[in-house]
Amino acid sequence: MKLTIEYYAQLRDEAGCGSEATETSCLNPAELFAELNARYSFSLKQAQLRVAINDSFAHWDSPLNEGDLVVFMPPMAGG
Amino acid sequence: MKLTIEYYAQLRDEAGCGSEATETSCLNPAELFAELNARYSFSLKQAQLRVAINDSFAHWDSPLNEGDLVVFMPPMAGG
Amino acid sequence: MFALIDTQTDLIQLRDELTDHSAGGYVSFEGWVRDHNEGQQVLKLAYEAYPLLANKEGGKIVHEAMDKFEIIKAACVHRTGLLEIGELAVWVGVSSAHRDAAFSACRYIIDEIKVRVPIWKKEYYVSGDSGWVDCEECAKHGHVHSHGEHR
Amino acid sequence: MFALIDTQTDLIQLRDELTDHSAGGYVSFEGWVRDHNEGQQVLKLAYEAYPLLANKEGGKIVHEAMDKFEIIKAACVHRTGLLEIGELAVWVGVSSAHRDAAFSACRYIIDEIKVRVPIWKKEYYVSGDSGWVDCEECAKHGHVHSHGEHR
Repeated sequence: MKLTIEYYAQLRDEAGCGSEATETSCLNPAELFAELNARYSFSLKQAQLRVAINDSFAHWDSPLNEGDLVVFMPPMAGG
Repeated sequence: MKLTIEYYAQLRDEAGCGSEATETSCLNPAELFAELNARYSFSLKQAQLRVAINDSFAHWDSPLNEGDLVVFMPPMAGG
Repeated sequence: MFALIDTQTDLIQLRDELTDHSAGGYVSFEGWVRDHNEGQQVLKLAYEAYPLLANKEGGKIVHEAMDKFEIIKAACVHRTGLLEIGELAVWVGVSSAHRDAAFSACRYIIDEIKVRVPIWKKEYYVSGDSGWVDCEECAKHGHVHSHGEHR
Repeated sequence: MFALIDTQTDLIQLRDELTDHSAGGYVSFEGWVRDHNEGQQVLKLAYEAYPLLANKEGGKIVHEAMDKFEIIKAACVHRTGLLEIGELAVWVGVSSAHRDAAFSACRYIIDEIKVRVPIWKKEYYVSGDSGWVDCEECAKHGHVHSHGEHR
């Protein structure tokens, strides 16, 4: 399954890119993050992050579908 | 003893003037208000008012002195 | 800083005087003349102050806020004279390092101003009546309004 | 109304959009870039947003405030990009008939914006370091800052 992944803030710095296309068999964002974390060794744990699928907040066990945009977000720090 | 008395808001309307000079033997603002109330029949009771002597808040039993400026104030309604 | 003013004022200038490089939060309150009060349609209103004591007590309240809360700067201005619907009656501004103190101090100042500063408000109603408005606290405690006047 | 903006904005215009003849109170909050954070001297900072979701979640928060409190109008704008000390980072404005609701709603909006809207802040320090700032709640709970970067 093909997905697009976007990173913000320190995750973007650590992945070295703001966006990438990936081919994966992961069933949900939790599995996907573990797969990416093995590659990038992110400084933040899954418990500190939030995830969005197609521009809506999603759960770590939400199903992933072909063509989804998945975004991993560090703790919000606006204001 | 000569005093100057000032009125604001509905007290001014009821006294028909913003300021008046008076000659009185009253010892404190409470007595003075009773004396003036006998003349003007104010719609507000002493308990609803505050009093100032010489531009500072005063007590109803504060002593009055020759030449004092006494101001009776309806409930504050700023803001 | 507390001041009575008798014309509309430049809100940005008031705000800019509270800026500070160590300030991270700014809270302001504005009281506007609204078109109704306790069921009556309001046309306009007039504020009357006892200027010397109002300035003294208003300044005292702002200083109390500086003492009670971790704030950087605070100020308040209050209009007097005749005001139309929508006009600014009172402005309070507070800057602080963290927002919690600015919110608390701003609220403190406006609450105290309303009950302690010798300023009175006369409302002119669409009905043709007019009347001096009792203070908030008195109204809450059920005292009677003195709406007896007719123009 | 919630909007991301990438330049300084006209505060009076934002305020004027919240006026209403039935409004008697107006509360605004401004977040300013301050020159220090957790003991470090800050030179400037950059806000980065996930625009689509930030606008969606910001708008949702403003609507929640309209539902929860007796207010008339509410709005919030948040800056993105590079900001200097003293610049406006976030603005919240609320108008209401009575001040209590405006204070509560303004506080609600800024509190929720800070923890729910996908916006991140990178601070550039006088020391030459820079770092992404953890959210307030995380900082409170003692999580470690990731101040590892050097320019």
